[in-house]
Parts: sequence; C-alpha cells; structure tokens
Amino acid sequence: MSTLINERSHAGQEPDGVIVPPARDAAQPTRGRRLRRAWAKAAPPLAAVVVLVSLWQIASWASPMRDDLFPGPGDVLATAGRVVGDGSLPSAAATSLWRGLSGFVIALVIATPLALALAHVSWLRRAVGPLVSALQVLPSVAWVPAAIIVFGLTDATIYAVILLGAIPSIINGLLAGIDMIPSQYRALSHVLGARRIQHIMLVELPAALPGYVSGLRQGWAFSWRSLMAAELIAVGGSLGLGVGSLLQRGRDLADLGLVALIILVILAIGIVVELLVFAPWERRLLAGRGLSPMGANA
Amino acid sequence: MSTLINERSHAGQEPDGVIVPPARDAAQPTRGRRLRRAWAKAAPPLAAVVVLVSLWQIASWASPMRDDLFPGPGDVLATAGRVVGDGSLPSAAATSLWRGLSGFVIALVIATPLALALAHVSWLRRAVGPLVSALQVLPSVAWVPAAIIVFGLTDATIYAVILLGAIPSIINGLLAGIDMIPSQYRALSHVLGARRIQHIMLVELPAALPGYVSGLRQGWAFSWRSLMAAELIAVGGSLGLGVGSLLQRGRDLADLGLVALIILVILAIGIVVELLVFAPWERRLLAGRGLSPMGANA
Amino acid sequence: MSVELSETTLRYGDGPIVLDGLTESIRPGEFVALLGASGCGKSSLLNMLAGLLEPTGGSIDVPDDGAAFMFQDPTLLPWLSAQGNVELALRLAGVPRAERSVRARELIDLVQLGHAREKKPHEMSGGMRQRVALARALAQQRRLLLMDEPFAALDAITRDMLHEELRAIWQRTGMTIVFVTHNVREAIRLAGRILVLSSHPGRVIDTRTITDDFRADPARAAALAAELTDVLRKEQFKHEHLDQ
Amino acid sequence: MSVELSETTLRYGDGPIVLDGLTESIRPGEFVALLGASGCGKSSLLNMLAGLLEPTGGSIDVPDDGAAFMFQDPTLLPWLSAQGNVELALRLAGVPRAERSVRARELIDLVQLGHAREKKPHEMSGGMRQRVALARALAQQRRLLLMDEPFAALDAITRDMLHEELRAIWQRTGMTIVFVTHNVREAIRLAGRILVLSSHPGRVIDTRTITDDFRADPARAAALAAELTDVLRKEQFKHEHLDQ
Amino acid sequence: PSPRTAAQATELGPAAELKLGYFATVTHAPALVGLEEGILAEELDRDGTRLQSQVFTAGPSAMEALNAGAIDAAYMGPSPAISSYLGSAGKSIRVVSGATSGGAYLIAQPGTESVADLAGGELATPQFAGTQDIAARDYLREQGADDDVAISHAAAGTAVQLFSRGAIAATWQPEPWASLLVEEYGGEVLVDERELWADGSFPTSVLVVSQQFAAEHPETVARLVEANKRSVEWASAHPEELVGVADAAIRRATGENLYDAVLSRALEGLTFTADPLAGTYPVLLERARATGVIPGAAAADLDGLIDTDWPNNDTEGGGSR
Ligand SMILES: Nc1ncnc2c1ncn2[C@@H]1O[C@H](COP(=O)(O)OP(=O)(O)OP(=O)(O)O)[C@@H](O)[C@H]1O
Ligand SMILES: Nc1ncnc2c1ncn2[C@@H]1O[C@H](COP(=O)(O)OP(=O)(O)OP(=O)(O)O)[C@@H](O)[C@H]1O
Ligand SMILES: [Mg+2]
Ligand SMILES: [Mg+2]
Repeated sequence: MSTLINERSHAGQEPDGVIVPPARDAAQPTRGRRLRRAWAKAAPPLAAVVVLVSLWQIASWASPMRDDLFPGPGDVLATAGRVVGDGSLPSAAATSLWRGLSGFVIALVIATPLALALAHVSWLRRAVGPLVSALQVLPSVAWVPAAIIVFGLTDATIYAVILLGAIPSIINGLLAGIDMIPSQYRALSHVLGARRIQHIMLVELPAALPGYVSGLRQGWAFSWRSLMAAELIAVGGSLGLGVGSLLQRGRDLADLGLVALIILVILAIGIVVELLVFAPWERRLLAGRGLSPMGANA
Repeated sequence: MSTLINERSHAGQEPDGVIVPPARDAAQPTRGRRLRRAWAKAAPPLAAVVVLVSLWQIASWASPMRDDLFPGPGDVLATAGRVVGDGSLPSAAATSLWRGLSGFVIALVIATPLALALAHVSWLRRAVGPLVSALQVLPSVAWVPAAIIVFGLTDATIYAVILLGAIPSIINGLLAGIDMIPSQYRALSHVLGARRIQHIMLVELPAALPGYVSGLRQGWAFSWRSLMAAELIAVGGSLGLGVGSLLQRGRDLADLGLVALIILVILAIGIVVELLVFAPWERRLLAGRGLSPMGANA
Repeated sequence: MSVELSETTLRYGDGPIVLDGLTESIRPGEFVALLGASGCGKSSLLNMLAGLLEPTGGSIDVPDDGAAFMFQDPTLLPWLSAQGNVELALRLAGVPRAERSVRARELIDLVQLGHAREKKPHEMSGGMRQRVALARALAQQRRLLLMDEPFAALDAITRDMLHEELRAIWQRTGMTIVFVTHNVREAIRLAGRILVLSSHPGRVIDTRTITDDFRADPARAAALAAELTDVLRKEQFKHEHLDQ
Repeated sequence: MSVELSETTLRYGDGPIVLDGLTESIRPGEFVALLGASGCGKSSLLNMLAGLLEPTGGSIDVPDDGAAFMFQDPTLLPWLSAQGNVELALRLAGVPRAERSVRARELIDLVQLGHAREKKPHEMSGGMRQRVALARALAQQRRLLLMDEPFAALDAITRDMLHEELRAIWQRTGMTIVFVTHNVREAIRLAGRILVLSSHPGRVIDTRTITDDFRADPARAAALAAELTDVLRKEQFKHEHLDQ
Repeated sequence: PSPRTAAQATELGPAAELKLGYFATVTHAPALVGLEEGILAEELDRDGTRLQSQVFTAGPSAMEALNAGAIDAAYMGPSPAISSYLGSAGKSIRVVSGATSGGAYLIAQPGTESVADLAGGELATPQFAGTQDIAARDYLREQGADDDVAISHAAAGTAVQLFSRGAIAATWQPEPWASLLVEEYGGEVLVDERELWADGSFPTSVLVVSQQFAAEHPETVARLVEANKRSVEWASAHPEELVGVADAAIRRATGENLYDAVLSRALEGLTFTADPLAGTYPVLLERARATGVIPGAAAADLDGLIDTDWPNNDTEGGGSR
C-alpha cells in the first residue's frame, strides 16, 4: 500500500516512473515565500554559471596550450576591465541591443500579417511557402552586397539584413502554430458567424500563441545572428560600433581574450532576453491554458 | 436560403467569412487525377519562380545601374554555364549538401536526448534552459576561433560550427513541442503505468512531433547557415570547396553575377529540402491527427 | 425558415456510406429530436445542417444566417474564462459591447454557473464545461439551434432545470431546434417530433409526433419510451447479425 | 486491497474547499457508484484515488499497483487507431507482444467496434471514442478500476449491453470498481453500494447498499431511484438558496 | 544612391562632402596619419569639402560601398581594385595615388629553412585571387613547388591561429600579421615579397575614387590626392612618431589594437609612396593569368585603371588614354 499523506514539500520523492502533474500550491505567497521563490528561480542558472566558469578555469590551468590561445577567466576579466573602462564595450552592446530589438520588432510587425496571409490563401502558401523556408536557409552575408548597393552604408543596410533573416523564421513559426490549432476551432468560428478577420484576431492568433512564441524565440535568434553578420560590414562613420564589429576585431587581432569576452557578452544578453521576455511570457501563456512547461513549475 | 449542392470542385466559391474545414474527397485517385494533382502541386511554386525571374529581368533592364552591380538573369545564366562547366559549382554544392545534411543528422541525434533531459529534469531546465536559448543567439562566427584552435583546418571544425548552431535550435523546438502537449497525456501515461522512458517514447515524442518538425525546420536552417559561416572561414587544403566558399569568392572578385548565382543555388537547395522533406512530413503528420495545414489541402 | 433535406447522402472519403438519401423537412419553430445508435451519423447530420460539412449527394437548405450549434464536446477556448467564452459568442453575434457583459452574466446564471464565471475551462468539471457551451449556443440567438447531446454530462437535477429553461426559451423565441440525445425520455419530454435513425447506413426508420397532451400523460409517455427503445433495440440487433 | 479515505480534504490552490473530510472504506471486490451534482468533486476524487492529485489534507490508501482509470473525456492518442490505443495499454501493462493484438481485438469487439478497429480518433463519433476508452481501461487489468461517467455518450441499447459485459467482467475477475454516473438507475443496476455526494463542499450525504435481490425487483429499484433523485434534488435546492 | 556611369555625369565643382573609406590597420598608415594629424580634413576644407571617414574590415565590402556610392574614395589593396575594374569593364573606379608599398611576407613555422621544407604542408593566403595569393602561387610555381604545397585561404587572425596551432606550414600574409607571427609565434621569414619585384617595390594599398565622383568633382579629387601626398610624406618623415599615431588612430576607430612591438616592426617593413607603381599591375595580372587564377585576364583590360594626373580638368577622366 502506498500512502499519500499531506506533505507539500517532498519534491524529490517522486517515485520512479510516475508522471504526476504538479499539484497546485495551497498557501498564499508571503513576503518570505516570495523571496525564497525568487532565489529558487535565480539559483539554478547562477549555479550553472559558477560550475561552467570553474570548469573553464580548471581547463585553462590544466591545458598545455599557450595562454593567448586558451585564455582563462582571469584574462577575460582583464580584457573586460579594459574595454569597459574605455567605454567601447558598453556602447557597442547598447548599439547592438537597440538594433537587434528594434529590428526584431519591425520583423514581427511585417512577418505576422504575411504569415496570416500565407495561412489563409492556399495558392499563396503553395507558391511562396517553400520560398520562405528557403529564405530562412540563406545566410545573412549573402544579402550584404545587395543591401549595400540599395541602401548604402546606413543603418538601413543593417536593418535590411536583420529583417531578411528574421522575417522568414517568424513566418514559419506562426504558420506552424496555426497548423497545430485543433480543427474544431475553425468549425467553432464558422458556427459563431465570425468573419475571417474576426476568426484570425479572436480565435486563430490566441490559439496559435504558444507555438508563435516559440517561433518568435527562433526569430529573435535569427535577427540577432543576422545583426552580427551585418555589423561585420563596416565600423564607425555613419554606422555605430556594434558587438559584431568588436568580435571581428578580436578575430582579426587573434585576441582570443576579446573573442571570449564578446561571446560571454552575447550569451549574457541572450540569457537576459530569455529570462526577462520569452520564458515568463511562455510560462504565463501555458499556465493560462492549464499547461505547464515541465521544468519550470517552481 | 443558401443551397449546398453536390459540387466537389467549387474551390473558389467559399463565401466571405466562412471558415469551412476542407471537405474530404470522395473519389478514388485515378491516373489522370494523380497527374493533375502533381501539376496542381507544382504549378504555384513554378508560377512564383517565373514571376520573380521576369520581374528581375525587367528590373535589370529598367535599372540605371551598371550591369556588374545589378546582374540580370542572362548574366547569371552565363556565370552558371561557366562554373557548372568547370565542375566547381556541382562539386561545391554536393560538398555543402553532404556537410549540411550529415551535420544536421548528427545535431538531431545529440539534441533530442538533451531536450528530453531538459524537459524532464526540472532543475536542469532552470539551470541550462536559458543558456540554450542564449547559445542559439550566438553567431556561428563566434565559434570559429575556438573550433580552429581545437580542430585546426579540418572538417571537424566545420561540423563543430554546424553542431553548435543547430543543437540549441533543435532543443528549443522539441521543448516547445513538449510544453504544448495536453496535460491529460501525462495523466494517461501515469494511469497506464508507463515508466518514464515508455512515457517519453510512446506518448511524449509522438505527441510533440508536429511541434518538433517545425523545430527541426528551424534547426536545419541554423545548421545550413552555420555551415555557410564555417565555409567562409577557411578554404582549400584538406577542406573541400563548399557553396559558402564560392559565395565568398564571388564577393572577393566583385563578381555579383556569381554572388547572385550562389544565392539562387542556396535557395534552390532550400526549396528542394522543404518540398521533399519537411512539407510532406508535416502534412502527413497533421493529416494523421485530423489537422491539416490550411494552405496545403490540395 | 425551414430546413429541407432532399436525398442527402454522406460518406467520408471512400469509407462506407454514413447517411443514405435522407429526405426530411423541418418547419420553422419545430423542436426535433434525433435518436439513433452510437456512430449512426447524428453528429454528421448536424454538421451538414451547420454548413461544416458538405453532403456527398443530394442537397440541404438551411436558413441563410446559419445555425447556432452546441457541439458534442464543449470546444471552449482555453484562454478565455466561462464569461469570456460566452461574451465572444455575443460579440460575434453583433451584440454591442455595452450589453455583452450583462447578457453573458444572465446566460451563465441560467446554466447555474454564477459561482464559476471567471473559471478557465481547465478549472471546470466536465458538466460545467458543457453548461458553458450551452450558454454560448444560446448566446448566438439564431433562428436555428442545433444541439448535440447537450445534457449528457449533467446530473438529473441540473438537467431537469435546464429542460425547463430550454423549453421556455423555445416558446418565447419560436426558434427551430434540432437536438441529438441518447435519452429517449428526454426526447419525449422536449421534442415535438422524434426522428429515429438506423445505422450503416443512416436512414430515418421511424418518426413520431408528440403533442403537449401526450407529454402530459406519464403513462403514455412511458409507453412511447418503451416502444422507441424497442425500435432502437430491434434495429441494433438486426445489425449485430449482419455484422457477424 | 481495500481503498481507504481518511479525512481526505481537497482544494485547488486557494479556491473553496472541494472535498471536505471524506472518510470512507471500500472493500476489495466492491462495486461502488458515486452520485452527485455536476461540479461536486467526483472526478477530483477519482483523480486522487488514481494518484494523479494529492489531497490537501487527510490521507488516501490505494493498492500499490495503481488503478485503471477511464477518464471523463476519452483522451485517446490521436496518432493511434482504436486498436493501437488499446494495444498501447496492453503493452504498458506488460502483456507480451504476441498476445497484444489478439487481446486488443477481443476488447474492441467487446465494445462493439469491430468495424472501426483501424479508425483514428478523429474519424470516430463521440460514443465510439468513449467505447475505445472503455476497452483501454479494461485492457489495464488492475485490481482497482475507476470509471468517470463511462457510458454518458452511449445510446440506451449499447449501454445495456455494456452494463452486462461490465458486470460479467466484475464477477469473473473480482476487481474493485468505483464509478461515477449521473444516471441513478444505472447506479442501482450496477453498484453494490451507492455514495451520494453533496457539493460546496463535497461530503458523503447518503450511502445505500444494494443487494442482488433488491436489484431484481423493478418496483423497489424504481422506488430507490426516486428516493435518491429526491436526495439529490433537496441537496441542490438547499444550495440554490444559499447561493443566492 | 543609384550610381550611373561616369559618362553621364557632368562636373559639379568641389564636393560638399567626401566620404573616405579605409581599414584600421598599419598598411593604411597614410590614411591613419591623414586622419589623426588632420591633414586630410585640412586639405579638403580649402574647397569647403567636409571629410567623412568610414572604417571597413575587408576589401570586398569597401568595394561594394564604393560601387553603391556609399563612399566616394577609399584606401584598399590593389587586387580588389583590379577585380572591380575588370568586372565592371573599366567603369567602376580609378586608382589616383599610391599609399603603401611592401610589407608582405611568407612566414613559415619555426625551423623551416627553405621552400623545400614546406612540401606536403599547407600554405595559407588571405583570400583567393588576392595579392598575396597570386604572389604565393607564382612563387611556388617559380620554385617548382606548386604540386607539393597545398594552398588554403585564411585571413588575418584565423591564419594566426592556424599557424600557432601548427595546422599550416606557412602563410603569406601582409602586415601586421606577418610581424605578429614573427614576434609572438617565432615565425621564420622565408620570403620578403619585395624580393620578387624588379625594383623591390609593389603596391600594398592605394587610393581609389569612384569614376562617378571623379567626373563630378575633379577639384576635390585633386585635393584628396594632395592630402594623401602630404600624409605619405609625413609618414615617411616621422618614423618614430608613426607608431604612436597609427596606434591612436586604430584604437579610436575600433577600440582595440596589437602590441607596440608588433606595430613598430610592421611599420618598419613598409614604404610610403604616393606613386601607385603602375608598372607592377601588368605583372600582377600576368602572374594571375599564368597561375590560372584569372585565366582570361589581358593587360589591355587594365587601361585607364591608374590615373595619377591630378589636378586635371578632364571630365572624361583617365590619365593613360
Ligand atoms: N472525419 C471522419 N472521417 C471518417 N469517418 C468519420 C469521420 N467522422 C465520422 N466518421 C464516421 O461516421 C460515422 C458517423 O459518425 P457521427 O459522429 O456522425 O456519429 P454519431 O451518430 O454522432 O455517434 P455518437 O452518438 O457516438 O456521437 C461513424 O461511423 C464515424 O466513424
Ligand atoms: N484544475 C482545477 N483548478 C481549479 N479548480 C478546479 C480544477 N479542477 C476542478 N476544479 C473545481 O473543482 C470542482 C470539482 O470538479 P470535478 O471535476 O471533480 O467535478 P465533478 O463532480 O466531476 O463534476 P461533473 O459531474 O460535472 O464532471 C469544480 O467546482 C471545479 O470548478
Ligand atoms: Mg455524435
Ligand atoms: Mg467529472
């Protein structure tokens, strides 16, 4: 006989092979609880970072390679001090972040209606759908010569490259979300007398939202990566110095400390965007529908 | 009064605002039907291509730009004749395609168990999940210095860059698919006495498959783009010449005809992979569950 | 606005014929019940009446403004509360914004869910979800109302109350109602006419008209229930012998 | 292996108490029916018995090997056919590969779906899906079987046949069955004991033991049905007055 | 911007603005000096022309920008200039002045004594059909080693990494990477490219302007050429200060730079000259043809590429008609 007694806190006790939906929490959140919760949320990623940095330090000590070929955390910290000190890194990060976010938002605004058009106009989807998937595959650098010829050396070139990278990905994400909508919802819209636009706004988009968010996450990745490609074109002058230019600089100078630093900065930006934007959004969405991301139920 | 009479072929008649699930087809497919179907499938993308090429030709005639800055279809065809004639394009395309596909398959094999681990081990997901999303954001070129230090100028460098690009994307796609599984399925597995591994193999993976496929499509895009980035790094020697290297060569030689040609080749590869792999797979999957991609019901 | 079926035939793909040459006319304001074995094609018929499915043969005439439809499963939108689901139907029916909230409250109260107004579908019991779907169907206010086993998940008491409400609404609005049920007594209690369908293929094998006098007499109603059950039983046994 | 509830209490999050201090013991081999208004907590109770939900207070003892559970909605896996869904349950119950197909066929025939063996869930009617879910629950062969309104979507005739089958299986295997129904006569026909639940909060307000003699006498059975319906009605009216 | 062919343009007097592209690297020292010491701005200002500078990281994107009209003039290596000139059938740009000469070396792994030691290894050049690539191929051909040594391409830092890891036997690199390899990784200088040229000089970076701009604003081009000459002279005259000036200019542009030791060694090997060394172009082209890199190239196609006859009033442009 197994006895389930009223014990709210035996997280680790889950018997082998039992796939239990997480029980809901009975108590009201108090101040102390909330603090503990925030800590519980922040602790695992922090632990991951600490573990990774330690491994890195150990590897760099143990490695027989020359220091400049395998910079350790200390070296990178020193590089960080230098480029933060002279202000180049913060300003580059701010420039890139602004371009990335604004480009992503523009891509979103353009891609969403396109995706809806593809989802609803069957011949359009058959005609253009494969092309969209193919555009996703086209590397950003391929657009650079054309973009320079059309837009010159302005921010418009950079945005063009970002958009061409992010738009196909967002379109595909939304299409996938729409395709997975239970077919009953279409019947429901029909029966409720929804006009097409009402169906889209009131039923289809909300229903596709969880899939859409995961498409947006990929779209964000594409727009950021395209931005990095665009920032390699040129530096200074009318184009502000971005993180991508710094990365290129590090590669040109074979300065692996700088390269590692930029990688860390990009990772940090990615983690922050994920933790502040996508993860909470997705969690709220799923929770509102009685689903819960399995790893994120704390 | 509206009268719905037995007319199987009034595709265009759908009244405004009516969102009707596609009626199933009553007749058996005959030979003639099948031919007409194949044609109906191929016609829209072909039409799209013809329209785009004509627009391009007209633009290149009308444009005041120098021919070398805006090559028309004729110029590109001539370039194609040249690089196909000397065998460099076919061999580069074959090399890249092989690298892209094999890299993607390896990424798939590595990413799937990782995604499952993240989906099932809550602290792991909280610790590593944001890092995975951040890795997706990291541009492929960032890995190149590290990959070269570790692997030198070998195919291993190229595969490392592909894997680091594709794996996070596939992980996120599968995670998103798993998160959207109705929570009842977990309850069902529990009640049927499934062990965790059985739940994963028999319930979770099949249920997440539609979301997974759309994640794989993004993963394929990432792996192909990473491949292009890797092929720009280093060429020649023991490394075969890939499509990415040809693209770079076009830029180096200020040969925009070659650049345009490579863009077209990459697009063509993308379209073929989409039409032969992802689109049919997705359609079959959705149809098997009573869903249908809306634009693709012909 | 009457509903006219003429030689309506349905099959899915190249499967067996589901409905075979139904010819039936439903007058405006009629209250019709459909009885038939599980899988005989009742839901399919309602789907055709709602314009969700095209007949394979024959024709169907329905009112131009479509039909309100309560599906066999509730099909609530999971991101909306009970109130939200009903308000959506009102919005799509063109009810002005100001009235929607009040009307939705009334409908939710009607189905006894006043205490669960803000609950999301996943926080409701099966019967509660079915009642929200009922409220939503009533919110549509069409002249034709199709209901697919609307009370199947409800306890006898709630069901009784809702029977009363439904008849009251029907009498007040004069709408046409076609509903599917497996409960023979429910059919007798509510409907003005009962159609009994056979299965494999579905045809109308029996039609009964029920007057209010008839309904008022429990003994005659019970006798009819027994008789109809017998019709259904015979039909099904015939089948079993064909099948095996 | 008996089922023991002791002071079992349940609430969802910080909502109202759903089940309040249930203390009840179900003997091995007993056939128990749960009656109660929609939303009173019947499905929640079954979920706790199946280990899908933890009680907020008190304790629950259930057999170690878990329970077979037929959910209120069919929850079939959409990528598997009827046969495939049943075979999956057999596979997870450890039935050797060779036997699965035969056993699944038998179970599908038992629920009268021989003609729809290879149909996918989206190609089946509501009642057909429910029957596949029933076949799947029977395939699990646990000592405790929980059923949540197992026959709600079925016509009277099919339901009758399945009642017979279920009782036969129960008698043959001696398993413990707890099932929820809204049909009072169904409860009387099948169960050895009936528990009536109140709502807001859910407590056991009436318990009846039904012997085979009793069941055999239609008049006494009808009287009991009327009596229980009355208990339910009183309970619900009390509520309505508290609510408003 | 939609660049038209130069023939359609008419002279418009001094430009209001000149957009100048350059790389933030030592081989572009005259540009660095001109900017850092204010020579370029000062000279252009005489006609009221404003100077706008733009840093590039690779020849192709600079050339693309020039073609697009996003910049009007640029310092760049001769090979992108040749590629563009050939590709546009002589319509894209003109080389109006020289800037830097020398500063490219074949650096081999420590302990390598001669080309023969490279056999079976890989030699990396920055890019296909680039100046160093052609030099390397031609050199190997001359030495009869072209079958023994594989050529691969890796630019700048990548080549340094490959070298440090021992993945390549040698690399033909311009400064400052050649010096970096020598100073930091013990590379052996096998060949100083100057040895391969008749009078020991060959162009490393030159000043080019778009033909469109040259046709519209010949006065401004003349000012630019003059400023370049002054910068070149300054650079030649102040070898001690040059390191500091170059370092400051590079850091200002990109925030990062190499050690001074590497920089000064790199600068030592460079010669600054306003002479574009026109005589080397046909040789360069012939070598490209001979090694099969640009098979169809003919010396006549380069007619009009180099035009040092500034100031001139010839709106048709072109010194070597
Ligand atoms: N999409 C479909 N594809 C193929 N066959 C289908 C489809 N939908 C329904 N059917 C078949 O049509 C028949 C009638 O189904 P329908 O849902 O109309 O039955 P029903 O009378 O409503 O049954 P129930 O009382 O069980 O709900 C069934 O045999 C079913 O298998
Ligand atoms: N996940 C949940 N979150 C919050 N409340 C819930 C949740 N699930 C159920 N409830 C509430 O618990 C109560 C009991 O629900 P339950 O499903 O057990 O009722 P039931 O007796 O099975 O009703 P029915 O006969 O309608 O199926 C209901 O009031 C419902 O709103
Ligand atoms: Mg039905
Ligand atoms: Mg229930």
